[in-house]
Amino acid sequence: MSEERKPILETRKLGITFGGLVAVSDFNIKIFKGELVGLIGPNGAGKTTVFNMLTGVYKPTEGSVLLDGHVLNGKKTHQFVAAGVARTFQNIRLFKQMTVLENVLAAFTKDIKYNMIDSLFRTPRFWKTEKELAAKALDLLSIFHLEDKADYIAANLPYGQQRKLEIARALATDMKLLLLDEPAAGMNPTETAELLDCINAIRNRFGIAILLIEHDMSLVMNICERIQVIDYGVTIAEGLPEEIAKNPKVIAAYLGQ
Amino acid sequence: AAPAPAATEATEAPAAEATEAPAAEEAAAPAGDGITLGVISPNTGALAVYGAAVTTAVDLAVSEINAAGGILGQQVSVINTDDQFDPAETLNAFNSLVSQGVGLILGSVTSGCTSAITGAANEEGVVLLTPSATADSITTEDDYVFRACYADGFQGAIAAYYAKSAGYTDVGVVYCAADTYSKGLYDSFAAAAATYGLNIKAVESTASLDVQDYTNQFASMVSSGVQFVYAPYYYDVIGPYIVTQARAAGYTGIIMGADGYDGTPDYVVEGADLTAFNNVYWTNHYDPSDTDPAVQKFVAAYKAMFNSTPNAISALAYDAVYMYKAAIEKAGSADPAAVRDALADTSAVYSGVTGTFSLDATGTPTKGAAILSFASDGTTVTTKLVDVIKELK
Amino acid sequence: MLEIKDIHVYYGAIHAIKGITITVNDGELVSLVGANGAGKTTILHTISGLLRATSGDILLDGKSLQKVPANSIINMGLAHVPEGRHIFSRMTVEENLRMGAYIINDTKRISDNMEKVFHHFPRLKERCRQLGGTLSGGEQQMLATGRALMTDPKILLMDEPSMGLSPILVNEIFTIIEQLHNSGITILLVEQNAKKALAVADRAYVLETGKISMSGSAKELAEDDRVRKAYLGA
Amino acid sequence: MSTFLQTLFVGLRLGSIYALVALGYTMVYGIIRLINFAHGDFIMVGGYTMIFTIPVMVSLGLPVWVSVFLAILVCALVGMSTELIAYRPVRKKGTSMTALITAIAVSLLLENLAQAIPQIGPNPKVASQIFTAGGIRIADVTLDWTTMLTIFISIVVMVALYQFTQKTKIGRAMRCVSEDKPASILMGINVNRTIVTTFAIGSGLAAIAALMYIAQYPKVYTTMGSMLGLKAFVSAVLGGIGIIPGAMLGGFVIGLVESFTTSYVSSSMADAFVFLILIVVLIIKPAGILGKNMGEKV
Amino acid sequence: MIKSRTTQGYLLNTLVIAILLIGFSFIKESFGKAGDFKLIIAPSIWQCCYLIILAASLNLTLGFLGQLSLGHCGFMAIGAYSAALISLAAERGGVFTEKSGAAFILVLVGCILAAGVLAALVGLLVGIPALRLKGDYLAIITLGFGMIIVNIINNLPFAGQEGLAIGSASASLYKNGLGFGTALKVTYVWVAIAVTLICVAMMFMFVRSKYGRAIRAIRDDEIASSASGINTSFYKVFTFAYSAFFAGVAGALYACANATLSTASFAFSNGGILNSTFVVVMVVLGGMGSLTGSIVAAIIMFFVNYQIKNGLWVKLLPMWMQNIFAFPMLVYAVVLVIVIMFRPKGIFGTYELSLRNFFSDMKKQRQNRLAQKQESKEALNHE
Ligand SMILES: Nc1ncnc2c1ncn2[C@@H]1O[C@H](COP(=O)(O)OP(=O)(O)OP(=O)(O)O)[C@@H](O)[C@H]1O
Ligand SMILES: Nc1ncnc2c1ncn2[C@@H]1O[C@H](COP(=O)(O)OP(=O)(O)OP(=O)(O)O)[C@@H](O)[C@H]1O
Ligand SMILES: [Mg+2]
Ligand SMILES: [Mg+2]
Repeated sequence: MSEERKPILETRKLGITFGGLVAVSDFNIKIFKGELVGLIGPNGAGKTTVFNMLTGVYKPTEGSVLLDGHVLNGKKTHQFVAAGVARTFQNIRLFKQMTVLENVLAAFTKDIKYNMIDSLFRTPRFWKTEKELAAKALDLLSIFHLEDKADYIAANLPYGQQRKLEIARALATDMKLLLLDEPAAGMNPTETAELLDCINAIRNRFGIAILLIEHDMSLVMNICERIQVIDYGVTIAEGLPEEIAKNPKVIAAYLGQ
Repeated sequence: AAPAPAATEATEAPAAEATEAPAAEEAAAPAGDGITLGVISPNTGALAVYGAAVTTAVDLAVSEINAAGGILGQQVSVINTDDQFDPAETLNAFNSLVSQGVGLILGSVTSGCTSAITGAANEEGVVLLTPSATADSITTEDDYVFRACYADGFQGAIAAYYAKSAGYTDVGVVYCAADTYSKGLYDSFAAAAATYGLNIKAVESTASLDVQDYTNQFASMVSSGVQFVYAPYYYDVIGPYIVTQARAAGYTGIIMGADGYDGTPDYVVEGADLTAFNNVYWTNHYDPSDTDPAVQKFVAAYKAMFNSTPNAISALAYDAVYMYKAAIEKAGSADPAAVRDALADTSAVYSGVTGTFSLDATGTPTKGAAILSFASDGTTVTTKLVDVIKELK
Repeated sequence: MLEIKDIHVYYGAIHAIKGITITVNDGELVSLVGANGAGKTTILHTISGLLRATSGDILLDGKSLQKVPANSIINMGLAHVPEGRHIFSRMTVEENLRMGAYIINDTKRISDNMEKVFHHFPRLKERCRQLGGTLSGGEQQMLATGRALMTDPKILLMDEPSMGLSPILVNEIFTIIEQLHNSGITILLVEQNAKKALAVADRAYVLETGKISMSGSAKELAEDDRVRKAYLGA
Repeated sequence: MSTFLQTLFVGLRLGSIYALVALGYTMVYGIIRLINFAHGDFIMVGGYTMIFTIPVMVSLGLPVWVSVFLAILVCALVGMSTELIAYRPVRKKGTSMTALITAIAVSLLLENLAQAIPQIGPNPKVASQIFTAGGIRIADVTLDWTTMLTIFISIVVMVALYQFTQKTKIGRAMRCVSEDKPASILMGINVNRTIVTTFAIGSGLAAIAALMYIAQYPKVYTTMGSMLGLKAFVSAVLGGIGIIPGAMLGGFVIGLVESFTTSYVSSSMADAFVFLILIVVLIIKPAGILGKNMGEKV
Repeated sequence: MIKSRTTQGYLLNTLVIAILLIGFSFIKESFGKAGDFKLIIAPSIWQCCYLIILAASLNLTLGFLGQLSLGHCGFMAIGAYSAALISLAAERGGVFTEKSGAAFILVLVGCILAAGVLAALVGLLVGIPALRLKGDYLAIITLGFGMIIVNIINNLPFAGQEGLAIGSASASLYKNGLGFGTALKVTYVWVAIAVTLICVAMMFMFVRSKYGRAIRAIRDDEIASSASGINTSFYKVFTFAYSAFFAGVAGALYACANATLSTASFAFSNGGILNSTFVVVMVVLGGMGSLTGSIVAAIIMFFVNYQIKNGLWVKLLPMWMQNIFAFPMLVYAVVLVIVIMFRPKGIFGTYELSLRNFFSDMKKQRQNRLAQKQESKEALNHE
């Protein structure tokens, strides 16, 4: 029981300044297993910056990030990933010149046990690992109906599929917490609805926690269990979607009438 | 380690001869209607100047010889190859010449490139006569290698000898650490300085030949109080850079160099105060203003053909061709082995533009060096002969 | 005012636009709706000369744009607010606006136009000295639009102006689009937010993988079932 | 003390020249993000132009430095044609690396073409005295007029370039092109013409640098641009490439480091020290001394 | 399925290599004594071998990791000098007296390995700044390292210009060290070929494993790759060291093939084609990210260089062309510009030759060419 009560992600008084600019301050959040939490706020409020701190891309100037109770401060990005955080980017960042399959395979790197000797001599261990991973990668791709595009160069995929591939790649890191930064940006409502199904499917299948940044309220309000709103780096509201939608502060700063 | 190389040589030599016999015959076969001389020199790249000096002089000598009926009645032809001032390319050029059946090679110009092919020349039984590779070790190891110039050991020693006889005890050195020539001369100067009891008080160097500013180096000479600085560089550094900068840095003493200074008067800055060039001494293989008729004839012929004054490398290359001529005539054939034997004869006397000399047991000439100095009235720089040193005491 | 006649555009071997004909009349606000990768951006790029059609023609006020160098098209009264804003991030807001008026030499006219832009976007006036790169997403979008207005264009091409903006800013941007439209500027608008786009537009075209699949008045299309299903998420 | 002064002056002398050359590098790099390897060779072109035109100036009774104007013309032409013939076609099709290789090829071409021209050939040429010798003597050490003039000119050029890029229309167009080519086109900027202009100015600067270089170090040879260009490029990077004042600062730093290591550390290891300092500085400040480390906005 | 197809590939590769070797030894037997093989072909093989290893190894950092390194020959210099010095020391220590027999082969192998390892250690050092710097800044650092290495070697009392310990590098290397004469180059040509095959295989195995995938990911997007759990620092430094290892091995082969060492040969640029600049040229010419391309480009560069300077056919050309050919660098420069104009992504792009897929690849190539033609038409239109 106590397991359940322990949050997967917890931040304590997280904050960062760039030069003089306080981008985020006193950011506290707790996310539990299987939860889907929304992070919203005006442009430049510091949402992406929070993601960057949660993945070690930026070093917070104060506060701490705890994953499963372990403090991750000062760790490098790949160590965050090893600890179980994965993310997508606001501006899609794929390995553009690699194939779709390789994009996913590259994300397995940290879990591959074979070493230099194995790869030089192509030991059975090498073949076994490679074969298993290829199957695993194809399986992940199939969630997003990308399996028949496995040999495409990533840069040649249409935008929407690139977004999906990015999520598939994030899933390959075998994470406990998935951070999605505006996955629906540039999609029309119908495509957004499809994405919504996808996210739900992932949640059901992997049982992970998801933190989502999105400006598309149709998505956020539909899918998130809780929402946290920040403005100028400060949390101005948190609660259930219905509460947030009615919160005057949020309406004034973000939602409009 | 002396026995070891001997052993290798012993095992290699028969093998080399065995495989080379047919190649030598091939070379001899077309020799009936001519003698082919291979030339290896840096025709492009950083030292292309020397390549030009060699190829022009060889051109001149060969056309003279051919006009006079050739060697042993056969016309001489030349195959020029480019070593790009790179050891690996030198070897390629060498191999290409040998595969074309050339058995007599003149080259290369620099010690570094020449040393890349001395061993191969021996192994292939091809005569290698370098006009200007002065590093001491060039001729010591291989039987088929000879040269037309004296070695650095001698040239550096002459400078030290001169410093001593001019009454200096404290001396300084400025040299280029990245250049074989400069470094080699510094080493031999330093070695000789020890024997002559000179005290090298200051040593400064430059990291490459592309360095333009020598002020700090000479300022350091000034502060160490020396009045004699050995600066083994080339004419194109001495002329535009070193001498004027040294004087501007307040150094008034003697600057001494070696054959690299040859040609400096053409590389001084017009309009600058050229009195700086007084008190600059250098050693050379020959003096173009020498009144010796052989020298004057060569200088005149070269000028007529190429419209410029030949430098020492040209003179040496010119002499090298005539050394080949003498050796072939003595051997009675252009067969490499016979020519080698003729060149190895220490009693043969060659008289050329760079003096009258014979080769020592290693294949290096024992000849005197001219000590020259620059003289300037402030607007032009001329060269004058100070002394000719035949032998070191 | 703007006539696109049966153009075909390729990216290498990819046939991105397969024969499209679009007309935008004087003073009209026409909207282009389509899924990701349908070719909307490609069409706008082709109009402003960043890409060239392999066949077909584009006429602006009856004059063909096909042979006009890309950088001269702006002289004919056409301005383009590109997808992704493309502001000059190391220049200040003011410099960005000045660059918008690059083709104008008359300083009086430049300052008049700048006043006009500041009138539409008071926020930009406040941020005059700030570097473009440090603006928030919404401000950048305003800057990109303002910059395009610096030449008093007759026709404005806008590519996904609401992308990545917070709901409040989306509303703001659409209000501005309506204002511009009301002030008499002809607008060709590309939007993912089809609902809002159709709400402000006079007419609209629906684009599917490089072809026009439907066209008509914005109102009709907004009520069309197929459109609702495919683009309005209903 | 006098050693220190002497060393300082030598450092300034070298530095002022590196600075002038570095300005040209930075100018071109700032616009098209290309290390124009051929820039050093433009200096060679300028040098030879002056070598050949100085006698003409003398015979016309003009001061010798007047030939720099011809050199500027020639260099600008060479720079522009390099851009038109070699860089532009590649820039369209290839990656930044292919552009770099083209730059290397152009550099090779210029050096070897010069060597192949009989009037130039492999022999170095020596220029005649360009400015009067002498200078200010401080504590027995002379700071020559030429050095002072070079420092002065490099400052003037730097300020002029900076103002040019900030204040003039074409200068602003250059900055736009460097930031975002498609957006510049939409602004009505003729990108190609802007780049050609940049090359013309950058290469013209090479001629000025050549003048000051040969006034100080009067030897002209076909490969003179390679080491000089390299050091100047290093200067530009050290100062923060693309940043005009940075190029100048970097030039002086490199010159001073070179001079001081020669005097106080090791004359034969001066190059190693120059690069060592460079490495240390860049590790501490990855975008160069004046460069702002924007870091990638993720 | 993957496995059987790959086994197929290995069998095929081995078969083809075996056939080539048999054919080669046949050629060697029939021409071996007649001079040309000994004087031209064998030395050429040696030179091609070290150029191939050099270019392919730089491709690891430049093409696969995406980091421009302008000081690659510095590593080669380290390899060459350490191999030479170790061999001289071994000879002086009496480990071998003549260049044959097991003891010598052992020393030879030892020298090659040591050369690689030492270069790799320095590569490790160079890799560290690569963690903080990118693009042109990193290029400058690597260039600086190359310069420093050469500058230091120049000033080492035992390895400087005048060479190794006693006397000049020349004589001692040839007589007592690794330097192979013409006859020995033939005898040991198998060493060059075997070392090259092993090195190339090692590089192929590297790029076609998680390592290769990781570094290509880093090349494409460093932030995304660390966010995918790739330890970017480790892979970058490792690749630098791994690549330097092979450059060191190439240096050892260079020391074998030449009687003398001079630091000018390993500089940033010089009169020839062996310098840090030209290695970059080979990699880009062959195609960044294609080891096959680097190999082919290295061979082409060598061949063109050799033919222009030493080819007998040059003598048959009209005089004006011969005059141009007297300036080989001029010719390469022109060739280079032309090749890049027509194949801006290099001769091979990122294509790797695979014997197994050769025919299907050919078909694909043809299609690509068609597509490209269309593209270039397109590009013209954009003008
Ligand atoms: N590397 C950086 N250097 C300086 N300032 C930065 C950096 N990264 C972010 N900022 C600033 O921090 C603030 C927050 O930016 P952030 O990208 O987190 O906003 P956001 O909430 O994701 O906005 P949007 O919804 O537009 O994506 C902005 O003012 C931004 O300019
Ligand atoms: N530079 C390019 N090279 C190759 N193909 C491209 C390129 N740009 C776009 N495409 C392809 O052309 C088609 C149309 O792209 P375009 O960007 O015009 O779509 P869009 O309708 O604007 O989509 P979005 O909503 O994502 O902006 C897509 O299939 C895309 O993959
Ligand atoms: Mg964001
Ligand atoms: Mg678009």
